[in-house]
This record gives sequence, structure tokens and C-alpha cells, in this order.
Amino acid sequence: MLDDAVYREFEEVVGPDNISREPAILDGYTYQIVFNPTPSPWLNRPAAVALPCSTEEVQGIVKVCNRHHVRFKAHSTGWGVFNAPGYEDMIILDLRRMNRILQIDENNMFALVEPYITCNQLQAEAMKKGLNCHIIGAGPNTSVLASCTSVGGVGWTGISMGYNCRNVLGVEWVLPTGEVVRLGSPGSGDGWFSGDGPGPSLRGIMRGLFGAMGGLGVFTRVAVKLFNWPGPKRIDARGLMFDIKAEVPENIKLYILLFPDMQRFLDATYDLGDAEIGWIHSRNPAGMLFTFLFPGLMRETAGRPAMRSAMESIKHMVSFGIAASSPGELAYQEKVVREVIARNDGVLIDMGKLPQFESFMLFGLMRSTLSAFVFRAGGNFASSLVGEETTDSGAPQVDLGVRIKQEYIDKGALIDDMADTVWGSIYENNLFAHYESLMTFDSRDPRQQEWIKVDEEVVDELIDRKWGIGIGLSGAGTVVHKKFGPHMCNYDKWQRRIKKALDPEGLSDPIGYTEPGD
Amino acid sequence: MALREYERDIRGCSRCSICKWVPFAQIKSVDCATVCPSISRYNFHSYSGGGRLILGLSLLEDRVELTEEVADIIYKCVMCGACEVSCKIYRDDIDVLRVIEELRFACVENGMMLPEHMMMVDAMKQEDNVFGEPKSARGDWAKDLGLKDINKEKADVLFHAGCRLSYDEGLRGVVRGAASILSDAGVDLGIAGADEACCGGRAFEVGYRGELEKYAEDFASRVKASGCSKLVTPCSDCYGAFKQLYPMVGKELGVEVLHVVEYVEMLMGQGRIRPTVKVPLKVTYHDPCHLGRRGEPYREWEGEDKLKRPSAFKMSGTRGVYDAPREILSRLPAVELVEMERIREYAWCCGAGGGVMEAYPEFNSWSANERVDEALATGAQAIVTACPWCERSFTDALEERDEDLEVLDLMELLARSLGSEPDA
Amino acid sequence: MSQVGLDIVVCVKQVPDPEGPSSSFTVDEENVRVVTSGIPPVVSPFDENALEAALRLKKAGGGRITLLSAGTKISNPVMLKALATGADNLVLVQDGSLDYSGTDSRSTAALLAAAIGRMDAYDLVLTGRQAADTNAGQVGVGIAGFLGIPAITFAGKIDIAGDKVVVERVLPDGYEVVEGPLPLLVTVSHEVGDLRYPHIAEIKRAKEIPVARWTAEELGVDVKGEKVTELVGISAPRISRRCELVEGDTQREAGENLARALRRDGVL
Amino acid sequence: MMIEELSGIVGADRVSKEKASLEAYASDNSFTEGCAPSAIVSPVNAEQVVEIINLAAREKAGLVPSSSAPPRFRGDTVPEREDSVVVDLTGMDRIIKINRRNKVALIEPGVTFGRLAREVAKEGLKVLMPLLPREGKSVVGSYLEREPILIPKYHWDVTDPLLCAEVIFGTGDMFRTGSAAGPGDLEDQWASERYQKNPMGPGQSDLIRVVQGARGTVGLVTWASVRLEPLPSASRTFIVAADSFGELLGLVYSMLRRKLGEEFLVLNGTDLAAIVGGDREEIEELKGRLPPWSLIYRVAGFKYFPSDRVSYQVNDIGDLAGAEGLEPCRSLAGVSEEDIGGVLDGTSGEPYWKFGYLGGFADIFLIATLEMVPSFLELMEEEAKKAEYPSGNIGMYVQPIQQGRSCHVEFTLYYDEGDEGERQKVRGLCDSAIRRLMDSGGFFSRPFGPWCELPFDRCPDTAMLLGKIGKMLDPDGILNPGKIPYRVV
Repeated sequence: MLDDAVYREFEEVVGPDNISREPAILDGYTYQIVFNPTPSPWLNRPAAVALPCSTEEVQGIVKVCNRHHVRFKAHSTGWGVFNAPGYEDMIILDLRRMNRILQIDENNMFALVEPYITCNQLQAEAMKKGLNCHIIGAGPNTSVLASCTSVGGVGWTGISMGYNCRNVLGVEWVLPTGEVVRLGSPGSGDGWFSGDGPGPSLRGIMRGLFGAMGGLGVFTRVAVKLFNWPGPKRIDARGLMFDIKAEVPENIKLYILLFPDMQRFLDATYDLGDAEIGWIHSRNPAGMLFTFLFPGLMRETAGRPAMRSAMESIKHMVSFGIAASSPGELAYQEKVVREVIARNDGVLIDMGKLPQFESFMLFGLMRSTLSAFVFRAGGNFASSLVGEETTDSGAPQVDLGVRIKQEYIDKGALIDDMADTVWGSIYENNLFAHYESLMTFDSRDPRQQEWIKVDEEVVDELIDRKWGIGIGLSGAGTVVHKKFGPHMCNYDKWQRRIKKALDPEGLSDPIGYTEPGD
Repeated sequence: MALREYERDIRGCSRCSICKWVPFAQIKSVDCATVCPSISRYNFHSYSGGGRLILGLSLLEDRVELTEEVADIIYKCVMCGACEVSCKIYRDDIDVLRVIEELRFACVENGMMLPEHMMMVDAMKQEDNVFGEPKSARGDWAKDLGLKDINKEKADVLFHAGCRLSYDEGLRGVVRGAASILSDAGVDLGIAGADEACCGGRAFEVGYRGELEKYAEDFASRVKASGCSKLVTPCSDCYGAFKQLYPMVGKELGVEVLHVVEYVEMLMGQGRIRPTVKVPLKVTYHDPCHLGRRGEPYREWEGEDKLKRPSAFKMSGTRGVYDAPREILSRLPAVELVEMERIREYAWCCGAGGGVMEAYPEFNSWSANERVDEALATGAQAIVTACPWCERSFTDALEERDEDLEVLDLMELLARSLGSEPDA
Repeated sequence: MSQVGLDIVVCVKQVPDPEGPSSSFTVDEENVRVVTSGIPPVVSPFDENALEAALRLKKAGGGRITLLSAGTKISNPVMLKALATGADNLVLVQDGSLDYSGTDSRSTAALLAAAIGRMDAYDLVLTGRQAADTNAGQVGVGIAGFLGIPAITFAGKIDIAGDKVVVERVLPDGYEVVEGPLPLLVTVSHEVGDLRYPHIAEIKRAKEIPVARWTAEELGVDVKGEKVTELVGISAPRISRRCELVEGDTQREAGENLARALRRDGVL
Repeated sequence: MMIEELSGIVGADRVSKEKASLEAYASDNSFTEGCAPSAIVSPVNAEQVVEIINLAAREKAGLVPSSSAPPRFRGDTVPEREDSVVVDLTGMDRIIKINRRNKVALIEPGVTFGRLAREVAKEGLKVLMPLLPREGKSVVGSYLEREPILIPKYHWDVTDPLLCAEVIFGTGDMFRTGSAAGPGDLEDQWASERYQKNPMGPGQSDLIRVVQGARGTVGLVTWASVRLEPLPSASRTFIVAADSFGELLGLVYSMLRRKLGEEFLVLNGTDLAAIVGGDREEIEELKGRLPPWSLIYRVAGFKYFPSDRVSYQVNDIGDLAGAEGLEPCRSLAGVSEEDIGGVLDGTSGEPYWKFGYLGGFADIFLIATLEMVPSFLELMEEEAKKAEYPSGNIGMYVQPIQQGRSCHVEFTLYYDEGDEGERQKVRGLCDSAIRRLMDSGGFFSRPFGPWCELPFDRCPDTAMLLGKIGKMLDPDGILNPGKIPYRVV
């Protein structure tokens, strides 16, 4: 419970309508099942929730927190366990009232957004100006800002639009102690085109491979790179999902690529990367697609040998897309992809020949509307990330993840999805690759509450074999760091020091980051 | 609490908040991306579809008590069903709207009703309408139209005006127009006049399930007694009650139920209604919730595990009435339809539903104004709808602003195009 | 007294809406209780009549009306609506022990009597003739007994004449006029008239009316100890339908067979 | 005083106290004022670097890292404290790994552009070059300085082409950034096909971003992995001439948006002449002949259908240029395609191309959005006029970075080497121009020379936060003191 006087101070910052300590309201911020390793959906119930609408209000709240030693954490769209309070007695800042696109700079290809602008909204507006944004795999309903500043996340257009952590330009940041810092050019009042300097780039303190998950203050604005969108200002569609009917623009092509084995998938991926073509690239094994899109069918047939062998044979399946700015570019890219497939013994399915499915796939990939299908089979999912290095390095990790996962499928702890549900994308024309092994389960079923063990086993074995670092176990927080740190140059020590330098009192909820220390 | 029966649904919520948004493929701008008036207006997560599921779990687990404050959250929802549409795109195993209804039943059963709703239900008990207007005046709207009295003579089609159109004098033109269009087309039409009663739908939505059951039972016996083959209503609210709520409480009317737009479209197809007068008007069409997603016929599924529920039994909103009104509009000479961004299954609600019009007029008005803004952005000269509750909301909202936007029921527009605009 | 107005206590019981459809009520034989669903709590209709009688007395001669209700969980909106009709005070005796199985007519009467006894003043105590859920009709006279004041039952009309209360008492075939002295308890029948409907503004204003909240313990009543009856069982009447086609070669024979069948089943 | 200890670490022959060598560091080709170091130490491995840092921490002595051969610029290697020791990393010059499939090289700081380019070319790869670096310029050093590379489409993030690095912080801790952090050492990582390619992390911070741009003030890099790209199998180079930068803007934006072209830069006539010309006279002559502005770009094809790629890009660019009323040419005013190829591919002639014109030069560089550039040019000319400096002598170079989100703008003020008055005039012009450019929205993301404190005055909150981080990584303030004003909080 918060002291009444302290509560009133918060109230003065945001106004009485924008703060609550009603238990029923607070429970809305206490419940999380995604990536929650415990059987209970409830985490700590915060003492209050505030809805600031400006940087000044965020700063005001943080200052009250500092005066009275109250912990705080902000979230944007609030999906996943890392948004839950690490403690009771703390205040949650729900940033949903900070929901403006402040600027889309058409020429210089970036957008300046507040925390509660979702990828979907930004994409819709960017397209009107011939631009597009990278949407992370978590889906179009996630915050653009959060993917840039606070969490991790990768998506299907990474081949052409990069990784959002690397797409960050200027950032506005309310430090745990209440000062407002604008990283890069906006810090000197020079516009939002750069997030680095003068001198060392504090973007490296702001976040790493993962964001600080609410543990380093509150990010209130971010400028993020946009990319060329050669399509129309708006693609009008009828329908909601499977029934979507849209006219796929002529300069956009979608393919499904099939490879006979892992090696040829890898070789082709390197070829596509070197050729610098492609707009969308994503490995989507057949078992995964079937489980997500047709869970009923999968339930009925997964046990049948015929079904299994049919799906095994198309498990090295890649969704590939081209968005070209000119007929010449389109012709060139098409020619290359066909050649790459031919040289690597692959099969190319031109989705343009299957127009109904093409519409569905267009939105599915361009806008990541497929993401939430991960919930369809059992209502919940988790992932053990098995790689974030070269494309080749993922292959043995995929096998490892699949093997461990299969044991749990066999004992009924996970839904049978053919085990290989390793989806992944390549970034920046194959600078590096992301592989992520998904597991689906029904967390309401007492037998299906063991996903965290799969994660742990994968991580342990990867470390033992010195194969790489799966970013499992929800990716962040002291427990993870204690496990990984000793194998990774004791990076955890630096994080504790950063935390100490920025937040000596540990008020910005350390649960998803780390405690201050030496 | 029957809320318990939905515990599995509730525990399936991933808090993804997809319920707050227009289905993704249909998001066309930053401003018209949200679909839920409640969360958009009140902001705390508990005001969203998913937040209401979580609230249900809090109640089930006795983490919170059902207090007046909690009831206030529960009732600040227009029950438009948009959250359900967005959620169901991905989920087979969560019936968001059913849980929202259960929360309201719980309020009523535990005496946590809102006074405004108690008054409405008292009015219904007394006068068989939601306004407490004299029962005897219910049929006054039909004066001089020469319609058959179903209590005295048989008719093929029973025309049910509904409370709003029976008593809202500002909407007289709508109901008279609708009835005239049908009878002019040669439909054998009868009305129940003063004996027409409320459908009970609005009582149900504010949590008085028992009231709906009473009305449904009564209504079923009247329909049966009338011997009609079709029940036609110009009120989407009533339509939704007949199509979705009555079957849900186990009451079937045993006749074909049609909204007047469905019937008119059919008659147009048969050439029995031929609009010929040019009405040069750029219009946008507002899908009433209870004609669209909440007018979807209910189908009971008896299975245990909703993950296995066949999609035919899934209330996804896609089987509502969306095409008929647009088809009619397309047949009106010189009328041009310009669509808003949020339409069909994902239309933004006018704000009148779920007892909000009665208890939270300011919220009703806010929601209506959002929609009016969206309509204005299309450049339309008129916003056309097919539900008197929507029409009332928009008309009231526009009263306070200086905008050039006409609010019309589709039947009013059709009447113009037939050259037979009746006096109100 | 009539010059300054009476202090009238109206006992109101919260019951599940008796006008709900039959499907709202299910009999739980195992737990010996009736379970309701889909319907709200309301003030028991006869108690509403009692309140209406009080309002009329107040209008005629001034005075103050105190509503008194006891139970485990009393709905605020239900009481607000009752208060909004023109009552002045609300006393709630709320206690976890006052549930369905923990009380009977006698213990309820003892509790309400204790509450009335604790009030500053009372001249006239009104209750409904019986509650809509149990229909026992015992609490009213029980209160009078515990308070040691006279009671008049089944009032169809109540008037004040000087320091006397004149009651038209409803009989099956008419009414009789009975007088009683103050303080007095009267149980009221529906002939008094339906309770008026408050306006929404009045309901909102009623939120300002003071509410006293007491518990059985505070009132010194051992509810369990006062309870003398026990509900042993409860069951819904079994309605079963059987269809038998009565046949006969001729119409006459069929008629005879029907008569025989009816006699066999005890109908004739 | 530390000589003995330093000798104990690296061996006596790798410590120099030779006066001339020390004096050589006391100044550079900038206006930076400093002093000679007390010694120069040349470690050969990371362990020695750790020991040197630990020693300096004990002695509270300054360490000035240096990884390129002279001449040096911008003041980074000019000690500000007399007790400073220069840590000369040129001896750490191993190319540890080149991997063709993953297009990456792992190199020590002493590896130069010239050498690396030659080595990776054998594998069909190319190094991402800044504009004509001097032959002895350290690749790692250049990337750590955030010098812009010529191919903006490969500049996805500001760290590019730098990927992972081994860093010794001022605390003496050795740290590896990005995926190089582990698990396992480099051998283990290569064994599992990991080639230090993911620049992010480890964990929830990216310390490489802090090391980059820090001018050696937070840590010394002992190796780094760098991003390479394929060598083209076919290419053509073009110039688009224009009378003003503004005329080029539309084409520049549209090409960048579509990632058309490889190398891609804009030069004014003075700079282009200084690059392709020989001696002073030739340059003067060329200056008169060349168009005021030139957009220079290369179109290339790689493994698959190289000529198809070249021709569609040539056509598309032709269309875009045509729409702007511009015409791409293969050669121009006597500047041949080969000349231009030399601009895009090679390293500078000795000692450095900017000396060729008048002997002396001073640079001003900042970043901005492309559309801001014309106003900066105007401003620069105004200031030149005020300072009575011939504006025709200003070299101007605009290099789009971060795939076109912003650009590096570089003014080179050429002046007569021997003329001290001229030198002082240029210094004054730099001073006034830098201040005005800052006030007009130019972002000096890479502080340099005597003006290195100015950018921080404009962002006190950033400076405050930097102070905390600087203190954390270099608690004793021993690394290149004074080059970044870490303001103690």
C-alpha cells in the first residue's frame, strides 16, 4: 500500500482520473501468462497504476518516486511477464495515453513516436508516405518504441529492414533519477535524425541485445528508421484473416521456398544474402504453420505416420518476398531467386498463382498478422531462443532445440507440433540470423506447465557445448544474468554497475534488468 | 456464479490486447486503429475486453470484491462486441462477450446494479418499454398508416417497431417510412400496436437475464399466436435480441426474423421496390453493432474444450448483416457511398449500447462523437445507419456541434429515393 | 405526537426478485436452499407496501421514516432506491452470521427488535405481512413480541387519529377496522398500494442519507441462540408428464376406456 | 618514471623515450594544443595492454592510444597531460581471421586499410572504406572514430562496419562485445560456425557503442570483427554534375531510399579537384573546369547475373535523374571513370591527399539531414567572406550515412602550409563557423580538436549521464584524459 500522502502527490501529477489504486484495476496489471514460468497467472499486485500523458508527467511521477523511495516500471502495450511489477508497493506507468506519431520525416526516412504507437499504426501511416517500418515477430499490436528501446524482438522483414534495436535514432529518456535525457542530435535541439553522441553513444547504455525491460527508467520518445515502401498508400482488403481478399500490388511477389535439407537451406540463405535481394525472409517449418493455422487438423492427424512424413519433407520451408521499386528491379530479383533455388535444389512456389492464399500471406508477413496464431493451438506459448549469430551457427542449435523439445512432446507436456517449430529470419541481408524455437501448450492443463524446463535444458546444453547463447528464460533479469554472465565476460557485472550509476536506489523495477551493484 | 463456467476462457487470456484494436489487416490509420470505446475512453486495462476477463478471474478467486467501484468498471462498456471479433480471429477458446455478460449478471444477482438501470427495468415492468412511457401509446406511431392489427387479423409479416421507434418522436419518419415501404411493396404487414412489448434485450445487456427470459417467453407466445411467417424489425437492437439473445436463453421464435434492411434488399431483388428518384448525396454507412457482429445468429455448442469448437459455432461476428444495407445503398440513384475506416465487423460503436446511454450519457456522447469525426473525415454529407439507437446518438452528438452532417436511417433515405418521404 | 410527526420504522427485507421467471429459481435439495440466477435482489413487495404506507403517513402528518434491514449482504442500490422514495434514515444490520441457514423467523425478529430498541425513538413499526421468499409472515408479530408492544396484522389502510392508529385489517371476505395505541407494530398488505417510483435524481440524492451500520454482536443478540427452528428439507414439486393413448374400437368404447383410465389414476 | 615498469611489461625495446618520437605526438595536423607524452609503449597483445592499464591506474598516469601511422589529425592522439604515455598499437597488426562465407574479418588495431583491402580481395571481399584513408590508417581506429564509409546502404547502424570487439576498459577488465562475448573463446566460437557477427549485447547493454566515439577514453580495443561485403563482378561508375547541392538533393534522396548504387558521395569541385588533381596548379586548373558539385556513385553486380543488376540500376537511376533534369555521365571534364574509381576504392597517396593542394588544411565536420546541407554551405560561405578567406578554397564533402537518414558534412579549409597568418585566419574561421553551424542545427556528434567541449555544452543532460558512465568505465580517468569532457556529477 502507498501512503495516502504519497498517492496524492502522484495524483497531482496526472490528475485523479489517471491514477488508480482500485484492486480490480490493479489486477489488470498483475495478470500475465505469457513467459510466466509459474502456474499462477498472478504476479505482484502493484500499489497504483498511473496513466501519464506527457514526458513531463512521467518525469513528475519518477520524481515523486525518488522523493519517497517508491519503485516504478513503465510499459507500453503491456504484453508478457516482463511488464508485471517485480514488487508490490510499486507504481506502474501505463503509457497508453502517450499515443502520438509526432513526425514522419519522408525524405530522411524516420518516424518519431511516443510509447503507445503500435507497429500497425506506424506502418499504416508510413505507407501513405511511401515508407514502411520493421514489425517485430511479437506482432503488429506491439509498441514501436518498446521494440526499439526496451525489449527484444525480431521480425520477418529483417532481411530488408533490419533489427529494431539497430534502427534507433534519437531517444528521449526519463532516467531512473528523474532527469530527462535526449540521446543524440535531439539532445542538442538538432532534430531527431541521430541517436549517437556527441562522443560515446549512450544507446549502448540504454539497451543491448535486449532492452532493460523497464529497469532503466522510462523511454518517452524514439525516432526509428523507416524504409522504402514501393507499394500503394494503402492496401484495401476485405475480410479479417483467412478470408482476406486484397489486390497484391504488381511489384510485390511472395514465394514459398522448400529445401530438401538443412544444408541447402543454409546455402541458399547465404546466396540470397549475398545477392542483396528480398524484402521478407522467414523460415517457417510446416509443422509450425499447420499447428498455428489449423490446430484442429493437427490435433487429429499429428500422430499419423503419413502426416508426419509429409510434413517432415517440407519442414525446411521459407517464406520469401520481394517488393521492388521498378519493373527492372522486380525482374532482376525474381531471376535471382529462381536461380538460387535452382542451384540449391529447392522448390519455388509462386504465391501469385494462389491468389487467395497470397492475400492472407501478404498481410501475415508484411504486417505480422500471423504472430498471434501462436496462441491458437493451446492458448499459450513460449520460446527458447537458440541462436543469434551466423546463419550457419543456427543449424546444430535447431537440432538441439528440437531434440529437447521432442522429449517433452512425448510425455504430453507440450502440444505436438512436429517439434521443429524453429522460425527465424536473417537480418540486414544476412549479417546474422535469428532462430527461435516455439513451443505451444495449454497452461491451464496441469501437465503442460513445464516449458521453462525446456528452456533451461536448451540453455544449459548450449553453454556446455559452447555453442552459443540461447536467450531463453525470458531473456533478462538477474537469474538469467547469473547463469550467462560467467560464460560471457561477466557482462552482468557491468550491468549491475550501469544500474548503480543510473539508479543507485534501484527504483526502476530491477526485476527484468538487474540490481545495482559493483 | 455462472462466471465460473467461463474460467477456462478467462485463464486463456494472454493479455495480448488484440481486443483493443481493429483487426490488424484493417488498420488504415493511426487515429482509427482502436475499436473498443471503453478502453479508449477510460484507459486502464480493466476497461478492455481482456481486462474484463482478468477482472472476472479476480472475482472468481476472491481477489477483489464486487463493490460499486467494480460495478462501475463493469458497466462502462457498450457491449458492442468488437473486442470479441478481434480476439476470435486468433482464439477459438475465449468468449469475451459472454464473460462480459456474466459480469453483469453477477452485478445484478449481487445487487450491484446501477440506479439508472434499475429504473429502466422498473419502467419495463410497468409499461413494457424501456422509457416508462404509457403502454397505451405504443402504437401511436402507426396512426393513419392503415396497417393491420395483428391482434385482430392475421398477417404474413409481423412488424416490430421496438421501444425507441415507438416512442422517439424525432424518429417517427424512420418507422413510418419503413412500414410504408413494406406495405407499399405489397407486403401483408401487421403490427401489435399497444400490445407490442419490449424485446428485453436492453435489460439483458445490463445484467437482468431473467427479464429477457420473461420477455422472450412472452414474445414467443405472441408470435406463435399471430400466425405470421416472418418477424421484421427496423430496430437493430431488437434484431440482435431476437437473433442472438433469445436463442442463447433457449427461446426460439419459430419464424424467420429479418431486419428491415434484409427484407428490403430481398424485395428489391424481386423488383418489388424500385427506387428511382435521384438523391444526390454522398453518404457513409454506420454498421449498427446489433445488426452486425451482435446480430450474428447464436449457435449453442455443447462441447467441453473450446479449443476443439468447430468454427461454425464460434461467434466471430462475420455472420452479421453487413452486405444488405450496402446493397440497398448501391441501388439508390445518385447516392454515393464512401466508407469509413472502421466498418462491418470492426465498426466503431455509437456508444448507446450496454446500458451506457442510460447510465453514462457523457460516455455515450464521447463514443458517438468519435464516430461522427470518422464520418466527417470521409467527406460524406450524411451518416446513414439502420438502428434508431445509433441515429439518436449521432443526432444528439451533432446537436452540440456545428457540422454539416445529416443523420439518416437507411429507410429514410430509401423513402426519399422512392419519392415517398412520409411526414414524421 | 401527531403534531411533531411520528417516528416510523419500516423493516425491509431484501429478497430475490419474486417476479423473475421460474427458470431463475432452482431448488438445491442437497444444501437445502433455493438458488437464484439472472435476477436482482429487491425489497420484498409487501415491505414496499409498508414503506408506501409510511410515506403516506409522513405526508399526512409529517414525521421521520427509518428503514431497517438485516442480512449478510445488503445491496446498496436496492436500499438507495427505497430511501429515495422519501425515507430519512437507513439502519443496516449486516453480519456474516445472518445468512439463509443461520436465521429463522424468531431470531430475525429478535435481531430487528433489538435494533429498533436501540433507536432514539420509535412510534410505529411497519413490516410487510410476509416476505416474498419464505412467506412465513412471522417476523412482524415476533418483533412486537420482543419489543412488548401490540401488533395489528394485514393492514390494508393505516390512519392516525389523535394518539391512536386506525387500521383497516384485510380479511378474506372484506375488512375490519382495528384501533391500536402507539407505539405499535403493523404488518402491511398490498391493499395499501404500490410503492411509488423515485426519480433518478432522487436516487442520486439519496446517497447523502445517513446510514447506520450495526452488527448482531453490537446489538447483543445471539442469533444462533435465538434460532429455534431448523429447515430440514426442501423440494420442488415434481411435475411429470406421461402420455398414454386411450384406444377403443368405437368412440363409445374409447370414451369408456378413458373414464376407466382416469379413475385408475385417481383423477376421477 | 613508469619506464621500468612498462619495460617489465612489454620489454625494453618496446618502450620509447626518444625525444623526437615523443615530440611527434605533441601536436598533430589540427589546432589541438597539447604536450609530448612521457613515453611511448608498444604492446603486442591484450595481456600487455591490461597490465599497462593497471599500471597507469596505480600511477594515475594518462594513456593515449594510437593505432595509425602518422600523419595524425583531429587531436585524438595529442596528450593533454605531461605524464601521459602513448600506447602505440600499430604493432598489434594481425589479421586474425577472414571468413568469406560470413563476410567478416577479425583484425587487430594495427591493421591498415591498405593491407586489409588487399588481403580480403583475395577472398572476393571488400573492406568498407572511408573516403581515401591514408595507407597507414588503422581500420579499427577509423571505425571507432565513426568515420563515414562510402557505401551508405551498408551503414545500417552507426556502429557499422564495426561488429564485435575485445576491449580493455580503464578498470583493467577485459571485455568482449556482441556475440564474441561467449560462450567459449574464439576457437570455440569458430568451431560452432560463429564468426563474431552479431554486434549487439551481451545482455542488456551494448558497450561497443560507448567505446565507439569515445576517442579512446573508456577502453582500448585489442581486436575487432568488421563487416565486409562482396567485391563486385561488374561495375560502372558515374558522375552527376550540378551547379548547386540543392539540385542534386532530389536524386540523392530517391537513390538512397531505394538503396540504388554502391559507393555514393557528393563532392564540390574543390574537393574533387584536390582528389584527382596532382599538384597545386593542376588542382587549381581542374577546379575551374569541374562542375561546382558532383554526385559520384558506382553501380555494381555480384555473383548472380551481375550485368543484369548493373543495367537495371543504371536504367532506374537514369529515370530518376531524368525526372530531376540531371544526367549521369561516365566521365566529366577530363575526369575519367578510372579517376573516379580511384576515389572510391583506394587509399590516399602519401602522406595524405588533403596536403596536395595547398599543403595545409583544417577540417570541420558534423552530421545533419541532407536537406539541411544547403543552408550550411551558405553559412560557411558567409563566414569565409567575413574572415576574408576565399570560399572557392573550401572543399565540401557530403557523405550520406545510416542509409540516408543523415549525412556527414565535411568542410576542408585548404590553406598555405607555410603561412602562419593564413593558419590563424583559418583557425578563427573554424571557430566562428563551428559555433554558427552548431547554432543552425549541425550536430557535432564527433567532437574534435580544440572545439571538443562545445557540443557537450549544448546537451548538459547527456553530458551528465556520460559523466556517470565515464566514471564507471574509467574510474581513474587515465584513458586519453580531456578528449571527452566527462563531467563528474
